[in-house]
Amino acid sequence: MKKPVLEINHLKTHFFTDRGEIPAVDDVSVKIYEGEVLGIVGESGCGKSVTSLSVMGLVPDPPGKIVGGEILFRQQEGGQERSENLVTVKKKRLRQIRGNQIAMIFQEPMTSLDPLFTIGYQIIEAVKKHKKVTKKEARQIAIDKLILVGIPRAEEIVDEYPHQLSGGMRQRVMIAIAMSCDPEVLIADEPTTALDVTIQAQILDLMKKLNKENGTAIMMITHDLGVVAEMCDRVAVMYAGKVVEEGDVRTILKDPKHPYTQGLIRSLPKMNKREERLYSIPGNVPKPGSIKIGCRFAPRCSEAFNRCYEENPDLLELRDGHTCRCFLYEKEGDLVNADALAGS
Amino acid sequence: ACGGNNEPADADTNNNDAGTNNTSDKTNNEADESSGENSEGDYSLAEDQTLIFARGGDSVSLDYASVTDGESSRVTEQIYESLLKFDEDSFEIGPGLAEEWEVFDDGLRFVFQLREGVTFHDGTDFNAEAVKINFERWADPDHEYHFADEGYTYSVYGTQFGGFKGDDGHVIEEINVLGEHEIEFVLNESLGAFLQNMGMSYFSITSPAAFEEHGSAINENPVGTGPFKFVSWSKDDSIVLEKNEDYWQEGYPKLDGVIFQVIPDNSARLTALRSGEIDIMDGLNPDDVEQIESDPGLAIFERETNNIGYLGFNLDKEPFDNADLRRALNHAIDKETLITVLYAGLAEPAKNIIPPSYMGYNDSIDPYAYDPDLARELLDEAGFGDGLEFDLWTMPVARPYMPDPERAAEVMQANLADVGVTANIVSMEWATYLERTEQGEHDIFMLGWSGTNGDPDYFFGNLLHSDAIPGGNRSFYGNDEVDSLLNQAKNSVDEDERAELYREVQEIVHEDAPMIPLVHSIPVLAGSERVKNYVPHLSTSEPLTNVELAE
Amino acid sequence: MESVTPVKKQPMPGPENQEPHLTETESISPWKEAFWQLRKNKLALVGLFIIIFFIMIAIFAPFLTSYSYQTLNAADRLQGPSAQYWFGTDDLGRDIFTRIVYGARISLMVGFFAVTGALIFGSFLGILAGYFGRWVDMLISRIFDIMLAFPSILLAIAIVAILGPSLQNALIAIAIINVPIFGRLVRSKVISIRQEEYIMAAKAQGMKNGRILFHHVLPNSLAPIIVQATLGFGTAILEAAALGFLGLGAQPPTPEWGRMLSDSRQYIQSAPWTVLFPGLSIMLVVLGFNMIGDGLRDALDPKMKN
Amino acid sequence: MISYTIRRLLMLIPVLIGMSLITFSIIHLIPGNPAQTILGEQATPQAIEQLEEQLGLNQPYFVQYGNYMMGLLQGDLGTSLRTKASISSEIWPYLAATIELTIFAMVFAVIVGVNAGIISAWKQNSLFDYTSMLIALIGVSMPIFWLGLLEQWIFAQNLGWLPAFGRGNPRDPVETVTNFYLLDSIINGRPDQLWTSFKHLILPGVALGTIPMAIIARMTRSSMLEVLRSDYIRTVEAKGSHTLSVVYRHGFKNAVIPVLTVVGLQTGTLLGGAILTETIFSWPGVGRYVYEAIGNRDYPVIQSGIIVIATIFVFINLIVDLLYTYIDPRIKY
Amino acid sequence: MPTPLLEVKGLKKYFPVTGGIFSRKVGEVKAVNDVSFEVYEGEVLGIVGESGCGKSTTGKALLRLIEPTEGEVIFNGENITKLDREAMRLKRRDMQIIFQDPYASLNPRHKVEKILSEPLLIHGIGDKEERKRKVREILEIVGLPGEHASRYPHQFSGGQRQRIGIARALIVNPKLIVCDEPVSALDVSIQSQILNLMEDLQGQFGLTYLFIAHDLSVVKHISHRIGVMYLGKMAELAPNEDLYSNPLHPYTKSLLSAVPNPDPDLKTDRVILEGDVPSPSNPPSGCAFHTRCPECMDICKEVDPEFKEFSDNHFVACHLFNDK
Ligand SMILES: Nc1ncnc2c1ncn2[C@@H]1O[C@H](COP(=O)(O)OP(=O)(O)OP(=O)(O)O)[C@@H](O)[C@H]1O
Ligand SMILES: Nc1ncnc2c1ncn2[C@@H]1O[C@H](COP(=O)(O)OP(=O)(O)OP(=O)(O)O)[C@@H](O)[C@H]1O
Ligand SMILES: [Mg+2]
Ligand SMILES: [Mg+2]
Ligand code: NI
Repeated sequence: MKKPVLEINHLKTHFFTDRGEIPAVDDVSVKIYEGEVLGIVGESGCGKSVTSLSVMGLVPDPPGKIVGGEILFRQQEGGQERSENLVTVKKKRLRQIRGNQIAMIFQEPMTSLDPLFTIGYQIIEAVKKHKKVTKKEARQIAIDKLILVGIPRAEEIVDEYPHQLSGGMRQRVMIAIAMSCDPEVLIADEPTTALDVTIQAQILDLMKKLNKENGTAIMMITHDLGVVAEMCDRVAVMYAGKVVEEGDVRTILKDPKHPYTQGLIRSLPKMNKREERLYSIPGNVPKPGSIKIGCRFAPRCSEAFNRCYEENPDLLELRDGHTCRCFLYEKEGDLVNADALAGS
Repeated sequence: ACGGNNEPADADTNNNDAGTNNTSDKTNNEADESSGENSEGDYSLAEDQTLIFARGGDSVSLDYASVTDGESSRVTEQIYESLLKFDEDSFEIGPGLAEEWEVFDDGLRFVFQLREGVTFHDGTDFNAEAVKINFERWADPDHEYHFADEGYTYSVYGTQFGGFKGDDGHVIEEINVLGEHEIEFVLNESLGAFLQNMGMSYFSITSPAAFEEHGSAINENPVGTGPFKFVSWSKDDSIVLEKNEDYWQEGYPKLDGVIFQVIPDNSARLTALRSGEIDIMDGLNPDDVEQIESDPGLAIFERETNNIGYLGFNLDKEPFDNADLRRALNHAIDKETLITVLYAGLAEPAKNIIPPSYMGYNDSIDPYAYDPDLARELLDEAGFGDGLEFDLWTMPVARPYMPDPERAAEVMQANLADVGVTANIVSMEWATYLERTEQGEHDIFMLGWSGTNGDPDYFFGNLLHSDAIPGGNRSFYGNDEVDSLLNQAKNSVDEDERAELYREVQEIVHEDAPMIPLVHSIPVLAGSERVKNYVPHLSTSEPLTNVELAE
Repeated sequence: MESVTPVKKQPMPGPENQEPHLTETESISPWKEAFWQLRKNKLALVGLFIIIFFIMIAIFAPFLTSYSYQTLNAADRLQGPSAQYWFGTDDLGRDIFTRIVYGARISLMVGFFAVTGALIFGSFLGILAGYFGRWVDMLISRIFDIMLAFPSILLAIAIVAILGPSLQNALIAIAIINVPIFGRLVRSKVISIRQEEYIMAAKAQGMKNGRILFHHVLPNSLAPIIVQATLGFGTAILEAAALGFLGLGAQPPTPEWGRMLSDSRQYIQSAPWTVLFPGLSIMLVVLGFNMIGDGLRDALDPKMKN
Repeated sequence: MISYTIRRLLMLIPVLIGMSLITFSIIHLIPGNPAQTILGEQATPQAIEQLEEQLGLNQPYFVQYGNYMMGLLQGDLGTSLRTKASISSEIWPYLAATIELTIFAMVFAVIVGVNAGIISAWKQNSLFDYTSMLIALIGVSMPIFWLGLLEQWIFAQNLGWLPAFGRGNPRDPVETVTNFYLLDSIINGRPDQLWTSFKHLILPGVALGTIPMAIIARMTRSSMLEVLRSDYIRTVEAKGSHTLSVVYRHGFKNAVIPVLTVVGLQTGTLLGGAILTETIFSWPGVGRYVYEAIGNRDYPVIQSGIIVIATIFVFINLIVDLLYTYIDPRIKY
Repeated sequence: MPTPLLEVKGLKKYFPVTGGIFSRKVGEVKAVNDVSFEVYEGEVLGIVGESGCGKSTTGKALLRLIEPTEGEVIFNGENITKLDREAMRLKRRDMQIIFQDPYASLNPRHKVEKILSEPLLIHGIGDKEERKRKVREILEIVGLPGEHASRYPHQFSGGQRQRIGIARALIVNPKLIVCDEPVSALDVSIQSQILNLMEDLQGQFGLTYLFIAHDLSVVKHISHRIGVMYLGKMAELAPNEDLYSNPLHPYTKSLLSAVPNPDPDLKTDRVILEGDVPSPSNPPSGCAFHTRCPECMDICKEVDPEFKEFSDNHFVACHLFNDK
């Protein structure tokens, strides 16, 4: 069995704003195994980005702060397995890991590149930070990476500025930057959301290729279930700062257990069949922190009962690797408390 | 004229010796005890004999005759000399570039014997031809050195000599060169003040060669015969002069150079003096006098008063045509307070419009005393018992006779309020002020007058003669009797007669009260104790020929 | 399946995008919202306090002091601060505290009228330029350019020279030099708000241009204008003080602070309090307005800079 | 870009014409008469009249304006009515004095302001942030003439550390070549004079630079805050780059444009607006030159002074605009 | 077939590109370049295409919110491009629009009450009381409590705001509503609510929609016919089922295949296009798509294909189908 490279246990990241404390990420636990693609889906504001930023140590502080949990990064070092908690590790060490072993790409290709520096400079900056190379070598690496992500005329593009490229090209450049040090984990925060479908297809294709060929583990954040189906091996579904369901991609998409996941999948318009009326989940997406007790989904849940409003359900393991946070499944006999397992 | 009294021959040497002595005495007497111990020669000279004279504003032009500001003549006095020269501490005239002079035909013809062996700074000789060229250039707008096209005018010439070539009142008929060093002026009408005028710094002599060379840029390239030579001028900053080694007065000047430094801010100037960055400063804030006197390193130099500051009524306007009212208001102004508050005591209360040292000053006049009760009573009698409101026009700039006019206005406003009169202070820009007061738009205005050649006519003729409307007579005072007395005095060459006439005028004017004479201010300068033999002249500027710097 | 193009969606929703935190029926206008925001800003509160303090002082001046601001007292010239004269006396023996208290009236009035004047004319021209565009815009914008290329203090001096020095004319001059500042702001706001989608929505409903301008464009440009006006108060007071310092503002014996400074600057050595207190007062009032202005900007218009 | 520059320069013409027209109208609206001021209160009406005629002041306005503009086209700024000096040659020392002072003030303002702003933004809500922003707030609220007076009082008069007036030691005047004293001292090989000139710059420079400093600090901070929140800064951080590189190299470079704009505008403002500082510190600068000319109704000086200042102002803005293209590759003209 | 409610003929919108300080025109963005289609009463016509292809511009130009450069828009038999301002203003009662961004399209300083009653006021519908009543009514219809009329837009969530936007379009009883990506800014679970609402309203009020979106599944769900746009031109226009089962244009094909499908069992072969969408300010010669077309022929580089009816009601602009 594959080993997890990144293990997030009971992560809590809160924002301390003048309107009170917002638990944007509230007790999230997920693992990413070597070479796999983990999808994290959820609607706007449910804490996907904050989770990924927590891993990178980039939560804007103030107002954000990791208030609990751990993020274990495991790597083989001379045959020895070494595990570091990124929450507590020194800033300097974090900077060594960041961009080198864990890299990240962001949602907005248009604004995520510094407009005042050439493409080449921005790749070389990452390379030189982590590798002892000469200027010329670094430049060569930059060109190689641009070729790797499928940019034509790479030799010329290195000296061009971001504004001279289209959105899709920029996202490729972002990936090139992320891949410049051959990281073990790549976190992609909605990398295609801002792109057109035809371009999205190109980028997804590229990422799959990188995953297959380089064995880079990818944490793929998205709210598009289609993308999940295309890309991911396993999926975690988030709702209002919590993971509500996790499992391998087929199980989640084909046989979701949590009422939210079910509703989400049912409410998508389908390409292959035309239904008269879409299913819809009533109500609005709550902001983290607005529901303090009980299941966060209870007010919108068609199957909610009293207990849902009073107690917080635990994450339960239903089957091998399939966990779900819902009281409906508590009665089933062979449940394991996944929360108890995680981090042990 | 008074020039005839002088014995030119021995005045030459006398002038220097006596002058030097007088100077040190005077300085010592007037400064406080700390310097009183010094007597002549009691000090050793400093190595650096460059004097820095700090002042509030820059010179306008170094072509002395074309400008009237004191800051210009302060500098040109060092570079240029005129035919005659005022005494160090009075308007008595003595020999200058002219060694001797004679008056003929009842004051219609003057012959000057010029000093020989004098050279201009450019090396050319000073001679009668040069004098002629200078006078003709001022008189004749078409003269090639008049530079009329460049905007030059010589207004003081026009004022002092009754106009320009071709004008009716122009008194200089012709100028004849009688020899290399002998020149004759022929007048068509006698002029009481002719010789006095010859001592004015406005009528100094410039090198004709310099006109040739610099043309209208003569204002920035002065070439004269004076004790100092021009070196450089950086505008609004400093003018640098150096010693004229070939000066005709042997052994003079004492200084190696003079720098006139502009420091507009009063307190900065004082700071600079304290720190020794400068040697003499002009425009001292009267309130600082006390401080300076108590500072052993510093000294105060008083300039004898030569001016009048007054509050004028507009006699053309109701209700100021009422002499009772004017007299009443005369009693309302507290000159003593004014002098303490604004002049720190360095002024004399005025009762006449000419300074007390002037010929013809009428000391027997009984001044309108400060008496608010009386003033109120008189106002009541004049029909203004219920109050009176008017605009009190105030000039916006400090003048020698009025260091802080707006403050003065505030004081007088308060005085007037005491007697139930409301005065609203109105201020406007200087240029506007002059223009509008000349046109008579004001109710009551504040202004003053400074003497230039020590002649009383310069005050009376300009301030009170009806011919000076519009012009200097901004009170619009017109009294036929006064007019005729003034005319008589102007043309007379008999000093006693003139004095008597002027005394009479003052009596009438006192009674008519067209203005409230306020003060004769005593301008003060501060300087370092090191400055020796510096005697400020009444006319606001003086050559620094005798000055030296002690260790 | 779907993919979203979040045109304006921020990756990190800030507090302004937060779910309403209020009871169901309450209605909160953006102004109220801004007011709450302002209340949390300590600096702004301090500023508000300062200004209210000075306003009170100005209103109740006669009750705060038993002296007159213009009566001379030659006997008590240049007295230092004491129980009798809190801030000392000036060279004419007048109580400086009294003069400062009365001077607050002048400064606040200057700020108020100058800003109002500049606001009215600037807004008018700015709206003309922004709304009509084309040559109107071209013409007005060029005039603004020219006025802004003038050194403003020289322009003010020249204007006062034309009109004659007085408080009223200084006020007019300050208003004039501030016209292009407001004008440009209004113009750019009108132009940018005209491009907002809700303006197009209003047009789509068949709204007339006039109504769009007055009901939609202007109310939405108000926030930055209010901010600028508040900051403009401070600037105007400073400019008035500068003119006063040059003797081009209020005429004596009006206790205008700038004028008090210039009148007493020569006593800075012997009587520093004569210079200290008027300057401090100017600084405090201006500081107050700037603090409020900053707070208002944060509350009303977080995107507006400087 | 060259064509842009040329077009910008061409644009200058209508602005300058507009400006000269406005100036011309304003100064002729000012009551009072140059002849009167030149001759003073003791002048006779005849003399004034005569002088007016000589100065051409009785010609119709448009003739006067036309004459002036004709001269201007030939590069002649006219002659001062008062001093009779050619303005073209007279104005340079004043201008140089002001430019030297302005540059000094701006260098001070930029160095202090920019760094204070950057650090404040970087350490947002820290003690440093609070204090420096409070100081900046006070800085923009301070009447600079008052600050100048206090400086002079404390540092020149009481402590005696720095000179209170002027540009140099009057006993040892700098031999002028360029009229920039710092530069001239170097050219003349006089380190002592360099030091003196520098000392003379400090007080007026600080007084003059305080407001721009405060504005720049505030601007830099707000601009930096925005930039530091941006996506690309997050990208740089995600690379593991060092904080200094993030803040200064990427952060400040991106934040610099609004700061540069402010620097340009402030430089322009200082050039013509330094009257009060120049007066307090006896600095023979162009602001005072024009101010006094207004008082004296020296029309050609006012006119030319304002046109020269405004031209420089416009040029500075042009330079700033051109600098943008150097900093930001997206900006193309 | 009934007569079309809306007929768009040769619609063009070129935006001038200005440059330099004299704001001279230095070029044009051909945002909409000769587009023609018809919308029938009670129909939903979907328009899809990638970002920047001119969908919104088409929608706004046909309402004359942006003045079209060229072309005719015939609404209800009347050529509205010829109407004067006032007449057009009154016409707007019948033609409304819903915007994409629910945050930007509501005036933040107005209460919902005012936002909704303003259209009534403008068109002189009802008195004050009646307008108030109508506002409550419409709020209930779009699924918001009537009391919310006294709130401000920022007090609502995105989905709720979009409901307000819909209510605003609906309140004057229009015949045609242009829906410019009304759901693309919304979360999935909210998106389905709004789509359902829009469908319900269409039935209830007999509305006609021009439904713009770039999400093919959404368009497919709601539309009767669908037009595919590429770079300012209509590439293909066909009835819903027809388009999805039998796409003709190579662009449509690749577009359909590029959409990731949430059903993991339905993995299809992708046609992944090369390159990016060219800029509309400098469109390629000939067929605009030829730079990326997998089936590009020589003629495509030179001749712009005509937009022609290929089979019954199925229009396409492609040389592959031109010979027929
Ligand atoms: N800088 C911040 N200040 C305050 N709250 C924040 C901040 N950033 C995020 N949050 C809070 O954290 C919650 C989660 O935000 P996050 O960005 O992780 O959502 P997301 O799932 O990535 O949404 P999206 O799909 O819109 O990107 C938000 O609802 C917001 O309330
Ligand atoms: N006001 C305008 N001025 C200049 N160009 C414009 C303007 N509005 C739109 N464009 C350009 O016209 C083209 C089409 O824009 P449009 O908004 O219609 O695209 P769209 O298909 O709606 O895209 P999206 O899916 O992003 O909304 C774009 O290239 C855009 O840059
Ligand atoms: Mg996110
Ligand atoms: Mg669009
Ligand atoms: Ni709220």
